[in-house]
Amino acid sequence: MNQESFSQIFINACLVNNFVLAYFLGICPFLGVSGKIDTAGKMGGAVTFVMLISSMCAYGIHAFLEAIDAPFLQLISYIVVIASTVQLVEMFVKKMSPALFQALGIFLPLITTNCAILGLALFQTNKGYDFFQSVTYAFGAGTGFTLALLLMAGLREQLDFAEVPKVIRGTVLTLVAAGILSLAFMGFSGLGSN
Amino acid sequence: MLKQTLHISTSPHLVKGSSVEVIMRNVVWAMLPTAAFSVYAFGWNAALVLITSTLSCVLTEHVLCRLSGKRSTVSDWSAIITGLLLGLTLPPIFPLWMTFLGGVIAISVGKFLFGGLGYNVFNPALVGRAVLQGAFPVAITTWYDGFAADRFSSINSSLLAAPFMKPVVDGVSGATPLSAFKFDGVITDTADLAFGFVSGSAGETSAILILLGGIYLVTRNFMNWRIPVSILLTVFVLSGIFYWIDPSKYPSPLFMLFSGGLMLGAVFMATDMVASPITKWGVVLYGAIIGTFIVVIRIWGGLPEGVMYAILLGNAISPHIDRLIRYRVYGTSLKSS
Amino acid sequence: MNKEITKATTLSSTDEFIKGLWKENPVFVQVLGMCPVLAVSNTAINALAMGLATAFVLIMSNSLVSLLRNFIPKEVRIASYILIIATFVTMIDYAIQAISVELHKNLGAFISLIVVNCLILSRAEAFASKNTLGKSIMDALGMGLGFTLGLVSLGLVREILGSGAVFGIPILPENFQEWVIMILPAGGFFTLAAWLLVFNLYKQKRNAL
Amino acid sequence: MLTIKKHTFKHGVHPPENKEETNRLPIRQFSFAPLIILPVSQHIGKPSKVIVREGQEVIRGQKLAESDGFLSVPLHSPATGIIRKIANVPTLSGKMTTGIYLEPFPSSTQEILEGNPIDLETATPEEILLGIQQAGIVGLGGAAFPTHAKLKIPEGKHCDTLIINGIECEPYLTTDHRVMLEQPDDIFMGIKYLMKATGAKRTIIGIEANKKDAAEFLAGKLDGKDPVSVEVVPVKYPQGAEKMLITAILGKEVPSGGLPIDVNVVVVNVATTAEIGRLLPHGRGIQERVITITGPGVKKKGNYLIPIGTPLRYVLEEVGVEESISEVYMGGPMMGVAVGNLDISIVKGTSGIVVFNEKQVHKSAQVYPCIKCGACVDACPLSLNPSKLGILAKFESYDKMAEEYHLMDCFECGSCSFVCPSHIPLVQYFRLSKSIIRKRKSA
Amino acid sequence: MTDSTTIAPSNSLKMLRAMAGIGVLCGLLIVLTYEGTLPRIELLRAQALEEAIFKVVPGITQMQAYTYKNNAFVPAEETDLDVVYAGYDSEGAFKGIAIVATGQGYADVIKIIYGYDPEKEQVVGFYVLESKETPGLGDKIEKDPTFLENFKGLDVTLNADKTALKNQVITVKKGTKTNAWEVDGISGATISSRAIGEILKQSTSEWVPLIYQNKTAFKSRGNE
Ligand SMILES: Cc1cc2nc3c(=O)[nH]c(=O)nc-3n(C[C@H](O)[C@H](O)[C@H](O)COP(=O)(O)O)c2cc1C
Ligand SMILES: Cc1cc2nc3c(=O)[nH]c(=O)nc-3n(C[C@H](O)[C@H](O)[C@H](O)COP(=O)(O)O)c2cc1C
Ligand SMILES: Cc1cc2nc3c(=O)[nH]c(=O)nc-3n(C[C@H](O)[C@H](O)[C@H](O)COP(=O)(O)O)c2cc1C
Ligand SMILES: Cc1cc2nc3c(=O)[nH]c(=O)nc-3n(C[C@H](O)[C@H](O)[C@H](O)CO)c2cc1C
Ligand code: SF4
Ligand code: SF4
Ligand code: SF4
Ligand code: SF4
Ligand code: FES
Repeated sequence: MNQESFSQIFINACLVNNFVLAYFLGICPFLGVSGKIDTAGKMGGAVTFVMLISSMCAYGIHAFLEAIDAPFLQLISYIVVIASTVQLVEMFVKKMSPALFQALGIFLPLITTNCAILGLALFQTNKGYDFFQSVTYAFGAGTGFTLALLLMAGLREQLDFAEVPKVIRGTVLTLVAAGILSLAFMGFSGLGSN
Repeated sequence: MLKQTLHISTSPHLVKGSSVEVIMRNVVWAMLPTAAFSVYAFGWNAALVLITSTLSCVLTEHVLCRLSGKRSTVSDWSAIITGLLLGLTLPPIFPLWMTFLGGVIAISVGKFLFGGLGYNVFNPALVGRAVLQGAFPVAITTWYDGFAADRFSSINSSLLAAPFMKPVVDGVSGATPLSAFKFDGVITDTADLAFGFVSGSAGETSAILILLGGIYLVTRNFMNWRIPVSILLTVFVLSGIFYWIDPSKYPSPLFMLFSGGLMLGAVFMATDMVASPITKWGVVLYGAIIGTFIVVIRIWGGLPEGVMYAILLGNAISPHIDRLIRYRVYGTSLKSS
Repeated sequence: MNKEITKATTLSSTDEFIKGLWKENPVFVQVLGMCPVLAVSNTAINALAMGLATAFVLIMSNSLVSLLRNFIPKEVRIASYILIIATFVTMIDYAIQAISVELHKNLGAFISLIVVNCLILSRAEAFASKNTLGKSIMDALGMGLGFTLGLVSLGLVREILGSGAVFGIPILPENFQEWVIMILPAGGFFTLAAWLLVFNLYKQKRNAL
Repeated sequence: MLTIKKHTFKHGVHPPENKEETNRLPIRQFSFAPLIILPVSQHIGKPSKVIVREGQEVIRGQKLAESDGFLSVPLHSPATGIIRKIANVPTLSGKMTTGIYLEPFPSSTQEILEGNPIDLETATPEEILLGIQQAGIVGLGGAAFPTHAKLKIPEGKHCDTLIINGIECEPYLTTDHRVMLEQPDDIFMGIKYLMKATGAKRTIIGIEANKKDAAEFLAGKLDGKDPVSVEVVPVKYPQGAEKMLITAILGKEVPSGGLPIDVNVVVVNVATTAEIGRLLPHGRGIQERVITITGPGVKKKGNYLIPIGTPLRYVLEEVGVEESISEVYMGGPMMGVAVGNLDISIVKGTSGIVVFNEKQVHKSAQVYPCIKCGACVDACPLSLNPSKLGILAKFESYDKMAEEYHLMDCFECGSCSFVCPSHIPLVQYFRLSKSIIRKRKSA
Repeated sequence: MTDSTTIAPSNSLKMLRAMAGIGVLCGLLIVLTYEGTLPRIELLRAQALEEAIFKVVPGITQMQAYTYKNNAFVPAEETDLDVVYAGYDSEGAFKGIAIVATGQGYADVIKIIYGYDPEKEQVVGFYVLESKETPGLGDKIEKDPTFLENFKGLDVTLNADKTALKNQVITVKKGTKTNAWEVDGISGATISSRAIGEILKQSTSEWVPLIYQNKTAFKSRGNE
């Protein structure tokens, strides 16, 4: 059993071991959907939501697979369940807020193939978190993801109006800013250790 | 007869008189006492580090401008500030090749890539230092006691490490007040901190001289006083609350104020207007956020000092602050703007 | 991001192979599947292992998808692809564990995360589901090797500067000062940025000619 | 009643005032130029329609051009003389317009022709407005907007306060200052006409603290029963802008995109008011105006009563200028327009002429990128974000400027450019952007 | 992941067939691989664990896992989680216990194993199982010889009534170690070396009194 407290799990997942900036998970949406603050916030919200749901599902599946002693089905069942969850969320969003659906565009379905979600499920299993720890972990990871996305979007909105040499514009500049952001997040190291 | 050729310019035809170059030059003047004290305290070592970092920044700026076919912008003095500040944040026996590399990174990655003067979203000097700290964490936490007897007669071997090679440190390395506190629970005397009789980065030791430089800039209206005041006040109040709760566990607010890079950071680095918010209330919030990060990192974090990280995070948050805190446009209601 | 790279398939098999290495390189040109690229490229050996594992999954899934392409109804194709990919990933995961526990530990969760590497899904969707077995294998080989090439290029730079070694063998003088940052996350971002910059400069130069 | 205020509007700037050299010099009459050139477009709105022929002899005060519609005013002859030519003439904006060349008779008496006097007691508001239009009066505060049009209260609105603008916040200019000291009776007469025309119940004369003498002088003339008061506000640019003045005096804000009447106020410049008070009882038309001629390049600085249409070149030769003059502005140095061609004429909207020589113009021309110092943000009286607007303008993001950053509210006061340490020509960017946006809208 | 367009019944049969087919195929492939690799993976894992245990309890050649149940140490079943490993030399004599412990380091969780000798009342060996500490800095906890020297004989003597440690393990600044229960830190990796001290402190105060009180349980392999 894992002894970490909720606040420790949250701080570690959100700041110290930020999924994007320290674990390199969810880089694709991080590079792809961080152009505008509004979309970034919505994407972050969507990812956090999916993370919470899939974390709960993963906890259930893991318990079930333990019971029937079939660990080799872990990966395949995680991905199937996450894919269906996202599908449901997508349908829900489409119905409830067409505007939001429009804004997230192709990215909602892509959350399925976002390694941050799957990574979360795998990590929580590896770390042996119980149900509430898992949910805290998911919430922390989602918040951290949203935070990274929002910070990046703020910087990029500003950089849209900078005299950046053409060869650097776009992905290169985003990666450099991400690198510096990742350095800045190193300041949080050790925060979650007491 | 009247002259026929008249200049045509657009209104307003008056300007206030200060210019970017004047501001930048004055910031350099304001930093000189701090730089001079660091040479006094750490000898030729600090002098070499400061000269190298400044030269490397200026050189990089010049070369990059030339390479990209632009007019060289070194004459606006901003590269000199970046260089001096970088040097001031490094340990006084930091290997010169690393110092040089730091300058190159500060200007090329921290400034040029983002579009040069005015467009950098992070403080260039701190980008340089953050990369150095990430790359060479041992060298950048190898301190040196000030006022060594031989500081004007010999140069530390660490400084002269061959490029790309590990430095060999000679002599004892001193602990900074913050690492002494964090790792050994030792509190340094506040007067020593204020006057700079402690070990630390080249320019962070004398809080008083840094403050004087800041006061000069504020009176000449070259600096936004709200930023340092907001940072220092936040640090003081927050750490004061903890100290009041449990003085045996938490450091005193005065110790917090005068130790480490807080003064240098609050006065000269967080105030870099390029990477800070633009409105009066925006900078107050920015300062409060930086101050909070500093206290959190120092008290609960793994690292003894967090000023650099706090300011970089503050830089990253500034676009959001500018989005959130805007003035209400005249004649509009708050909601409609 | 999921760029459709469906060309009129008049290319020969060799061309299918070559394009993945260079013109449509998944890392440098398409910028796909960046998470593993950044996460496991801190040493060349990790990068190589990850690249080969990905290539294996890519080849196997492309083959199977191509074989079954007429059997899978359109509506469930993505679901089927994911099932197929997950299967091969599980297989390679166990295979690596059986080879070396140490290596498996270094690659961490990223082996499992090959499942969500969009490179694989996008090849299945954009290529294998429309092409013959032979061509699909060539395409997968090219993309897989191109991906490995990209990973190893990053891994080499990061390992040389970060540890003074290549594939674990020290090549620089004893007292070389390692640049720890290269092994840290920030180093991954910076190195990828630098490689992309090199590519952009190269493209710019070629276009200028 | 004299009120001294401590508070004023938010932000704004303090340029050096430089008014001491002319503010004690009484208004002096200027002689006629050998040839007077009168453009027909001296106001905002439709140009006046010429009603004289070449070769025709005209009398001082006679109408030379008729108003052409509601937003238009007539043009009167400033002198008795002969029409030499009707041809295109250059104007300040660089565009050409129709102009009347008038050669004054040097020997004639230059008596003024009387028209239909408007009797304050009996005239209806409509008659007063018509009288103002027929007198050719436009805003002398600088905008040259036909005053009668402004005074016409739109349906459903009403005016309760009339503010007389005696602020004169532009550095160097002392026109309104001298008018207040020398033409108090005209001003009070004008106020009476204006109050009747607008239905306002009270009048406040707003004056900046650097003209206390004028404020005390005017307040001293009040008998305490008049619904008129004088308020002194702290010195700050651009207090003279009507929105700022309303905020400084009444604490109200004119809504974005709105007019003063939306907060039940009408603002009229003191010189305009004096002109109304002087001309309407006689039914005359406007023939001359007070202009401050000053600046380091001028030898005989002063406040002059100059006939409309006097060529600028003649004016400068009369007062004498230094060899090294470099820039000449019509208006003050903050909002005035630099003159490229000395062959233009004095028009009704000319409030001052400022001449700088090379030394003053030597404002280090180096433009740096915006360093986000925020000086402009804290200077803009409308609380816009000139820094952001400037960057957006550079990247031609006009829609964003208008929609998110209220560009169209900017009244081009120049405070932002004045303080900018990077010397970015912000106002110039904004003027250009506004015109592009307007063009796009109308297209 | 189906398109939301309505699907004709005959079509859905085809879909079902396809999915079922693929499912069976995939299941088969996975199970086959799993069964095929399992023995070797378990062997490798066991070897790795054994190696680690042999490293931290010097001189042993055999081991036995125990778990603490109902106030006594009993040989552990496969499913037991909290286990310690007793080590025996070639003659079967009990030499010490290997204990796994974890805690937060500088970068992430550090997992270590250490050996405890109840006779000497000392920690006698130490090995890092998992750590993401910074290479060249934090990873000195695995490599630095002077640091590892600490654990050749770290004092964990119990107090008089044998219920708790006399002195808790603590990391001190490099070069200032004066007592046998102190860990001499690593300069430049103070945080990581302190984390090790902290992990040891937690784990020893939990396990050492228990093991010491029950040390007879380990005397012979598997409580025979
Ligand atoms: C194009 C234009 C239209 C105007 N329309 C009106 C109007 O309808 N009613 C009115 O009272 N004032 C009107 N004004 C006058 C303004 O209220 C104001 O007096 C004039 O713009 C000069 O003010 P300023 O010098 O502060 O800019 C108008 C001004 C302009 C330039
Ligand atoms: C920036 C700015 C400054 C102004 N300053 C003055 C001023 O000092 N005095 C003045 O009478 N009008 C000034 N105006 C014009 C006034 O806004 C307003 O149009 C005028 O007082 C109306 O009177 P008028 O129509 O009789 O000219 C200024 C306008 C602007 C935009
Ligand atoms: C990039 C980077 C990585 C670091 N990694 C570690 C680490 O793995 N372990 C550690 O104890 N400290 C690490 N540190 C922390 C510093 O080296 C810290 O200042 C040091 O542990 C303080 O110890 P000292 O007082 O003995 O120098 C790291 C710092 C940086 C900037
Ligand atoms: C008060 C003040 C503080 C400054 N601080 C920094 C700094 O910390 N780092 C830096 O690189 N430049 C600093 N500058 C200089 C300048 O803003 C910097 O070169 C720009 O960030 C480059 O675009 C400062 C300038 C001023 C006026
Ligand atoms: S499709 Fe998915 S995996 Fe591929 S680049 Fe986009 S987000 Fe990344
Ligand atoms: S015309 Fe110019 S000087 Fe005169 S009041 Fe208006 S802005 Fe001020
Ligand atoms: S010119 Fe426009 S933007 Fe600039 S200060 Fe004046 S009103 Fe504000
Ligand atoms: S005053 Fe100039 S430099 Fe300062 S923020 Fe405004 S535009 Fe930028
Ligand atoms: S999000 Fe695309 S590989 Fe991680």
